Amino acid sequence: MNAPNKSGWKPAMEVAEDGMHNGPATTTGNRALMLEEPLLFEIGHAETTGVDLPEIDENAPNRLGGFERSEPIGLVGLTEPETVRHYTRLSRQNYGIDLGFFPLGSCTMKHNPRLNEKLARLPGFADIHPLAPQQTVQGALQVIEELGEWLMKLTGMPGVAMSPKAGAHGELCGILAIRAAHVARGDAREVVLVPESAHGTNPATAAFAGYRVEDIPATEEGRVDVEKLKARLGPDVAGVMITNPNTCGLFEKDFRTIADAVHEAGGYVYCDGANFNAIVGRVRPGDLGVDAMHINLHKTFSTPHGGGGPGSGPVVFSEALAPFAPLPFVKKEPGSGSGSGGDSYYLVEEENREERGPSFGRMTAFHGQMGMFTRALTYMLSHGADGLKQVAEDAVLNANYILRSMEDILHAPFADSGPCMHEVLFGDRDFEGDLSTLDLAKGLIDEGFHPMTVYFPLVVHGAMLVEPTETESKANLDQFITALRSVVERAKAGDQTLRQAPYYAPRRRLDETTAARKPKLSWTEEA
Amino acid sequence: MNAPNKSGWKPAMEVAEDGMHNGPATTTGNRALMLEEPLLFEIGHAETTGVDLPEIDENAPNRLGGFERSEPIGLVGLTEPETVRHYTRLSRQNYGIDLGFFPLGSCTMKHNPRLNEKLARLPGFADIHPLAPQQTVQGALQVIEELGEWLMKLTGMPGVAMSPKAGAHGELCGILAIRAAHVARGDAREVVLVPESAHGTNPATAAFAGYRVEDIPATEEGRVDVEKLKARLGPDVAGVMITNPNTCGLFEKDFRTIADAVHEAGGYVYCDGANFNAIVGRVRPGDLGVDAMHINLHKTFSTPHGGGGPGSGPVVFSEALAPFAPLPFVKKEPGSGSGSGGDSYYLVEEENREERGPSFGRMTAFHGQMGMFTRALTYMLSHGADGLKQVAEDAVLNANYILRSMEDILHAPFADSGPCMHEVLFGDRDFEGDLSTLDLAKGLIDEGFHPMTVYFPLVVHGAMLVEPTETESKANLDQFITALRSVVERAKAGDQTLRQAPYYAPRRRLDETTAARKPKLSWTEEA
Amino acid sequence: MRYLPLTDTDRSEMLEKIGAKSIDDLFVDVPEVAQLDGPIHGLPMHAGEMSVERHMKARAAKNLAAGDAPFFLGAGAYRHHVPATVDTVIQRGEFLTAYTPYQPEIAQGTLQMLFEFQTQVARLYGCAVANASLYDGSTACWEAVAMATRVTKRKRAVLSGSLHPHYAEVVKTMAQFTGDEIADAHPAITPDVDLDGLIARIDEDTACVVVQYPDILGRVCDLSKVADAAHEKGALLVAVNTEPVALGALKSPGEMGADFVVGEGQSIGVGLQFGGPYLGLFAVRDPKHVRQMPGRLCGETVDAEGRRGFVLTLSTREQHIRREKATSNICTNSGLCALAFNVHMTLLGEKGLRELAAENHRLACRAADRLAQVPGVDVLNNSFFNEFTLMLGGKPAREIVRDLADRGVLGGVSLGRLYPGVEALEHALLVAVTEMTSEEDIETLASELETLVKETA
Amino acid sequence: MRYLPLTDTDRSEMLEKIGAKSIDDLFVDVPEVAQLDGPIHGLPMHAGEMSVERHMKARAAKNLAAGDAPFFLGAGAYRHHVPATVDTVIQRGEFLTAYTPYQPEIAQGTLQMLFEFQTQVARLYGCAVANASLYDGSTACWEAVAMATRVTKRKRAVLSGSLHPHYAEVVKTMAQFTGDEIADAHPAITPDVDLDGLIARIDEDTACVVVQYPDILGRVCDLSKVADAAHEKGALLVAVNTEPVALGALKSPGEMGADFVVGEGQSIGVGLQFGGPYLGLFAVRDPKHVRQMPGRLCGETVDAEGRRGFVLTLSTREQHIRREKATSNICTNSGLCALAFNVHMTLLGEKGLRELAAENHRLACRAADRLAQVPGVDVLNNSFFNEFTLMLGGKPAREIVRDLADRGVLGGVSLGRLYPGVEALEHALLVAVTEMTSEEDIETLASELETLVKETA
Ligand SMILES: Cc1ncc(COP(=O)(O)O)c(C=O)c1O
Ligand SMILES: Cc1ncc(COP(=O)(O)O)c(C=O)c1O
Repeated sequence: MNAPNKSGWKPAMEVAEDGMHNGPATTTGNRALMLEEPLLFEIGHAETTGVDLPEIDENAPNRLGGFERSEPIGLVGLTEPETVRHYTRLSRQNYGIDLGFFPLGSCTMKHNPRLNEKLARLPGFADIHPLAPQQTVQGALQVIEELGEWLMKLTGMPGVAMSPKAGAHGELCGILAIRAAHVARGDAREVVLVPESAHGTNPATAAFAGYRVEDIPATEEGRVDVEKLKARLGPDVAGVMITNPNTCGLFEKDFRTIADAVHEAGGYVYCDGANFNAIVGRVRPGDLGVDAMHINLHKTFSTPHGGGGPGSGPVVFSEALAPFAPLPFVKKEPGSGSGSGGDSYYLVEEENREERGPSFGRMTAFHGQMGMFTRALTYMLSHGADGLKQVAEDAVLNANYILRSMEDILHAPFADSGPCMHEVLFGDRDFEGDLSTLDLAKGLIDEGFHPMTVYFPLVVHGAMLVEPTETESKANLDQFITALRSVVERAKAGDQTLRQAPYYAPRRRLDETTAARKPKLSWTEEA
Repeated sequence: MNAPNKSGWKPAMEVAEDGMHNGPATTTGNRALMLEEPLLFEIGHAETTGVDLPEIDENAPNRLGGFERSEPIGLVGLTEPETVRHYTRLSRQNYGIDLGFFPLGSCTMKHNPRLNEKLARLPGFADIHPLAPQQTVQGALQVIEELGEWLMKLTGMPGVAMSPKAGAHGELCGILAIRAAHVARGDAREVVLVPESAHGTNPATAAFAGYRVEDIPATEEGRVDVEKLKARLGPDVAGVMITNPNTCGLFEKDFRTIADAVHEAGGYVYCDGANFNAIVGRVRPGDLGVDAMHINLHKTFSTPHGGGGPGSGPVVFSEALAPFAPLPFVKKEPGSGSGSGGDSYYLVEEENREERGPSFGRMTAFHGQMGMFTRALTYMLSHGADGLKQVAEDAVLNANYILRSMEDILHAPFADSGPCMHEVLFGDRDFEGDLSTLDLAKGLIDEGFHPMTVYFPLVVHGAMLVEPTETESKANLDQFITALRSVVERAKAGDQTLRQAPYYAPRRRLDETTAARKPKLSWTEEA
Repeated sequence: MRYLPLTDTDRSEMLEKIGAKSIDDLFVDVPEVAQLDGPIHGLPMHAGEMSVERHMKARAAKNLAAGDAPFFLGAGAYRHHVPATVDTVIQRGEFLTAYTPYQPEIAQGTLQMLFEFQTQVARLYGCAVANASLYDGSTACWEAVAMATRVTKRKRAVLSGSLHPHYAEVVKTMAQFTGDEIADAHPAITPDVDLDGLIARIDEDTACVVVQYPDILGRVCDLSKVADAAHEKGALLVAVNTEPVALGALKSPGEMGADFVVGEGQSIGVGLQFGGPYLGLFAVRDPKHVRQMPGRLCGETVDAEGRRGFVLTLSTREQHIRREKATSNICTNSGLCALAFNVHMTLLGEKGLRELAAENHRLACRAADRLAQVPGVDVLNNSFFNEFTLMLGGKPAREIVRDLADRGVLGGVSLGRLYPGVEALEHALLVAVTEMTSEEDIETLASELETLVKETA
Repeated sequence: MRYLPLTDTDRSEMLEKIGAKSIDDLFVDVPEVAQLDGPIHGLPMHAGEMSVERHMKARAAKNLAAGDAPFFLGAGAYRHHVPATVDTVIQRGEFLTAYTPYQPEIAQGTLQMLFEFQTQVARLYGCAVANASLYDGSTACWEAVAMATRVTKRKRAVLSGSLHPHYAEVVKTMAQFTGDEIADAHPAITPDVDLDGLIARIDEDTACVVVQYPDILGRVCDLSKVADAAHEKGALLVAVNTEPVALGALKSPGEMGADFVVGEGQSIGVGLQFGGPYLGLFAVRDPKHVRQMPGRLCGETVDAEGRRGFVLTLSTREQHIRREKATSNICTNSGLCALAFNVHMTLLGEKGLRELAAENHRLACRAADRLAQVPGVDVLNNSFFNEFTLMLGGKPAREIVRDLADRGVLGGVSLGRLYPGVEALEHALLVAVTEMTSEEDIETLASELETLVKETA
């Protein structure tokens, strides 16, 4: 491992005699470029606005049916200069991928290419109406169709539903298709099996679709216990929901075996594809017996997370489930073949019932996350089949590099289960006293890193799930490893300053208990 | 004056017993969101790139005349993720208007509207070639012509040159026109008179154009000494360069008298229009006897400063000087009058000599700063004649508010010279011991403000020139006044911690002496 | 490759550290059957920016952008002017590339924005609390129905006939699986909403009534009547709004007694985007319902130094804590769209939103008057905000819309497309008018309609 | 008004604090003659975003954007693909809305960027030190001539005949006023640059020789010959480059002995923009000349804690310190364009720039071969990088360019436009080809040229 600074770069902080870094208080609470910002409602006014619109003609007649507003709404406005400053300051209180390493396991915080942002904003994509006559949106329908083709080829599966709005919505789509398929053959079932290590959306989704959820136990090495799973299969089991690679960062070696057993028992196999980025371009889930899998375009295909969304969760289907896919979907009408003007595209919606087949219906008002489709397709075209394979390989390489650079001092419960995939799981077993994963996470914040995912999955004590992604340089990884090792050492030595971390963030630790006990969820003028 | 925080907002910093704010050292040198970043050359590689271009075919024949490169250039590349992070981190070490109050006197750091940025990027403006056949760029020529019309109407002057690239280039344009006019009447002169308080570009420009520069003395009250100026006029004096409003923030009451005297003596009057923002829409320099004046579009008309440029410095001319304006310029050919298709536009360049008249020639390769023209015209259209007047009034109001809120504790040498215009000048006369303007400036940095212009103009000891602009809210001004008062009090009390400020910026005070003594102006690999 | 920082030297150094001979060693756990022998067939190889840009631009060029034609489409998605500042803000890397704010100390930007957003939505809707967004209006509508069944422990939802048909479809899709009973209907082609008919359908088993305001035909109705009727039967009123700008001119649903107010926020800041991403808004009038709400909530608290700060809170409602007992399975929501809404609404403010609403209504009235003059065209509505229903003579409206498009006019949404096969609705055309609509646009639509209706009458 | 935060209440509170009755009290120093009685006449009143956008878009729509036509213009401004990242970075408010970094503690972003930029330019040019930018290539050229006269204390500058004529005009404009003597000429229409003729014009009074590389006709010449000849007479060689991409394939001017290397940087990151803002590059081979350089310089230093940092340095050369004795009057430069250059060059790196240059040259060779096949069209150049000169039969090239434009082809720059009235150059057309040029573009130009030349031959 190289030292992260082999050059003239000298970032080290000078430290006072007490080991602390000092500065005087300011009247504003600001610290140079770290600026405090009040709430909008504390600086805005009802009569202030950042737009110039015609004044209201109070005498104009209206046709509002007698329901015109009489009370103020309670909004306030800012002029444009104040608005830009308000949000610029707020933004500077955030960490993002653009700032630094963001190894949030399961979340795939990879670089968001700027070309994707640019192309998604072309008026031909951004400024078209979902119900525009289809002859005026052929290019948009073509993008949906092309992206669907890519997803089917990359997964080796014959069907795709494009409308789900995010991963959890995709899960719902897959589970509803399973349910519809069972219902169609007159064999409604009640139970869906889900591993303990699964993401919370899996059991929540199954329950929302009306299923009873039962746990699948795991083996010592962090994988599904195949024998126990097989033993549980039966006529009441509609299917399984398995994440592969799983949330411990391991490939489920026996996935094919499991799938065969589930199929044999009349069930279907749902694969949570949130971790598809570990294998994209190298392994096709269709070859493993999957019946339905959602793909988070906002993870594997790098559409930005945007501080919580939006995402996009298309679902690929096996032959068995494809007919039940939700409305609407795009179909291609091959053209006369005479050049580019050839093909045309149309939507299968409620109106063309014949083509709809046994579709279970509509999941959302329109056709899905077009803004994410354009970004994801741009990303795929940029990488190509070769680049996507390299994406998976580099992601896995980076995670293993971290695993092997840390395992000597940080508890890595599955270090002996073989290579990890795109993420690696650690635990806080060896920390001193009451120091825990939380303290380590906050210590990393001071070091300039976003912490890893903590306390998930639930199968390891003080879980720390580190997902570096492929868009990190070795120098970044090395710097992270150095910093992480130093914080781990502090945690193992019982360094109590860690309990107070972070010191340098816009806020010190926040009181979450009070927040939940006396929820204040909306601003009100102080008395 | 309201307290800046009347609300629930609680930004105050908690302070340790020694009055200092503390935190432990980090291994990375980072402090949470304040991230260190190495130089490009320390993290890039010659073989790394952030673009995907075809590989070079080494065997392809070339027609480079035998001068193909044999040595490496010495560049390094970064992939896109590294690039975005590199520059995002660097950007976060900068202060900008978007972050907070930036009262840099004479520089007019007003809000840069985002509509201007958007429209300047329309391909019809951004993606056209300066030598494109003129029938294909009629809209661009129209914008130049329209903007010129606005400038002439706003200044009340009959001629305009659009090509100057910034203020200093505009000054040169004006001075060259003066010289050309004198030469044309066979009366070349040698001296240009410039007040001591002038911006450095004024004397530098006059000298560059071959003139000898002589100082104009100022009165006690901070204005040009009219009598002394009149006394100096004579057949060797080509003209005067006067800034109005001047750099002490005062309106030159006697400008008209001066102009008349200069004209009488056969000279011309150049007005440095950098401070036009104080009077735009309210006062027309043409009414004051100006012969030439540059207008910084990057000040008055809010095109962004961009960390040092680009700017744009069109020059308006009186009848006397207009014929000498530089090439190229745009002319309008009124159309048949039948609707929009009517007017057409063309460039007067070297080729149409007849129309060129006594123009003194070309100052730059092409037609000026088109990218700034689109922004400035957008700005003017947004404000309109009424809005621009309000701009001037609010700018002047804000400056006077600061003057009257500070004069009780901070030396304001011209407080009795009448109202100030858009900026207000203070001095460090009353600071304790060796504390000076520099220390106050650095103390303001910790408070989250960009300092004012310091040590300019040269006429006041430890000058502090504060220009708030019209795009600040009263709440911002109040917060600034509170903070400034507190720092002034510290300076007057001799608070030695100010000597060490800033504490919280990305860097503590930098050693400028060593930088100049042993200049290191380019990166080299350390031995 | 431009997005992959590892060099080949890095890769071999790292493999060595790991103790692997080649990258294949790290994929040993993939069974033989699923091992591929190279890049997947049938897909292109990597490409530079220029060529990808050409590919995508060719597709964009095949679409008729709303800005390039007289444009009158609505029906749940509206074209409004979005100030340039909105896009500048949402492109700040610190907002764009952040995750859900699970580490609040370095996510105060997102959190404070969400708190402001929640406050704006709650006030606009006349409610106590709004959440931090859902996917879109239609899924918000379904979440509201689901929540109503949880709160009332009843299983029957009564949908107004003039609820957006796609919203109704989404609710019905879910109900197929959850066993809830959905009573719905088609809209009646009447100048006013038939409230009595709706009220008559509420019974003691009804969990909620779902009413759109303004409704799919653009009509405005007296929600308080429905609220009273519902409450009388122990049912809840779910009000659905697909055009938030309308609430700058109309009484809020909360004010009129709706219990849950949900809707689409796309009009403010988000844009058309062919239907997504959009912004699901969800609010409750009574704070007692907060703990049954779906989705994330941001709340105020203090840090260890006593300074105000914000956190995600009440997460025991959510899937990542509560798993199969969660109030919803939603995880990723519409965060960045919420930011766009928040920024746009901040620019508008009370004054701007009211002016915007007035301008929309003014132009819509103008358009309605002008179109009513076209022979063979009638305006159905007694009341409307910025969208109304035309009854057209001649061919079915669906075909007229296509003919208009051939003439370069995006003339509206036909009810034939929304309610395929319902003959009574075949000749109805929904026309939306916003501040973006010019007088010329209205004139063009009027004259083109005149030609088309005459031709086929 | 949307950009003005003061409310009327604020205004009256502030006037009160100031002790003024009305705003007019603050303008008392303006003499009567210049007091206006209201907003200036003949100008429109304020307008909202939408209407301003319509106004400006109408103008933009009247221009034929380079991306919408086969495009072959060069002559000092080249169309290259700018990666999307560049614009994202330069739109960061902290870069866009910063001032010249006079407070280095809170301007390290701009300063470090400038240090990197200076290093990139110096290396590209084969020089020791580059400055932080000037306005554009033409003013950089003039500054180099001015600096050469300062350094050598001689007053005569010899301009190569094939220096960009607009650059030569700028130098001559200034010389009118400074009394410097400028020797210039027109380009000779020959396959190679006439170096002997140029060298013959250098004498003992010559301060500098100015040579463009590649020259205005696209030809590449042996700068080292000129350097030797100039140095022998005690003169300096100023090399001018208008296409930095060329230096990815060609030896650098510094390597070939140029003393000052100046040029236009627009090709990297900046775009066409109808001629501005552009990016003047300025570098010196020998560090001893640093203190005579115009413009800002960024240098490395340390802060009070010993950490590396950057500052503007050697400012005693500059107008704000040295006033009439400054090395130039420049203040505002092209900072943001320097950032765009810096970012684009960082994305390219050594590998990318060389590939980009190779691709430009490959396509230019292809185009030259294809166009040479057109009857009545000859390629003049023996050597070129991405731009070459065609000799056309038929009408003057100036007219052919206009005819091509009427047919939707932006076919090149005629020498007739650049050298009006010089008959020998009337039939010459400059054609530039970059990585943006497609094979179809070349084919279109060839066939349109064929038609036009034939028609008028
Ligand atoms: C393993 C796993 N499954 C499902 C999801 C849910 O995806 P989404 O957040 O897009 O709904 C996530 C994302 O957090 C995940 O990590
Ligand atoms: C008073 C004054 N004059 C002239 C200038 C020079 O303008 P520019 O920097 O655009 O060359 C400035 C700007 O700094 C100035 O403040």
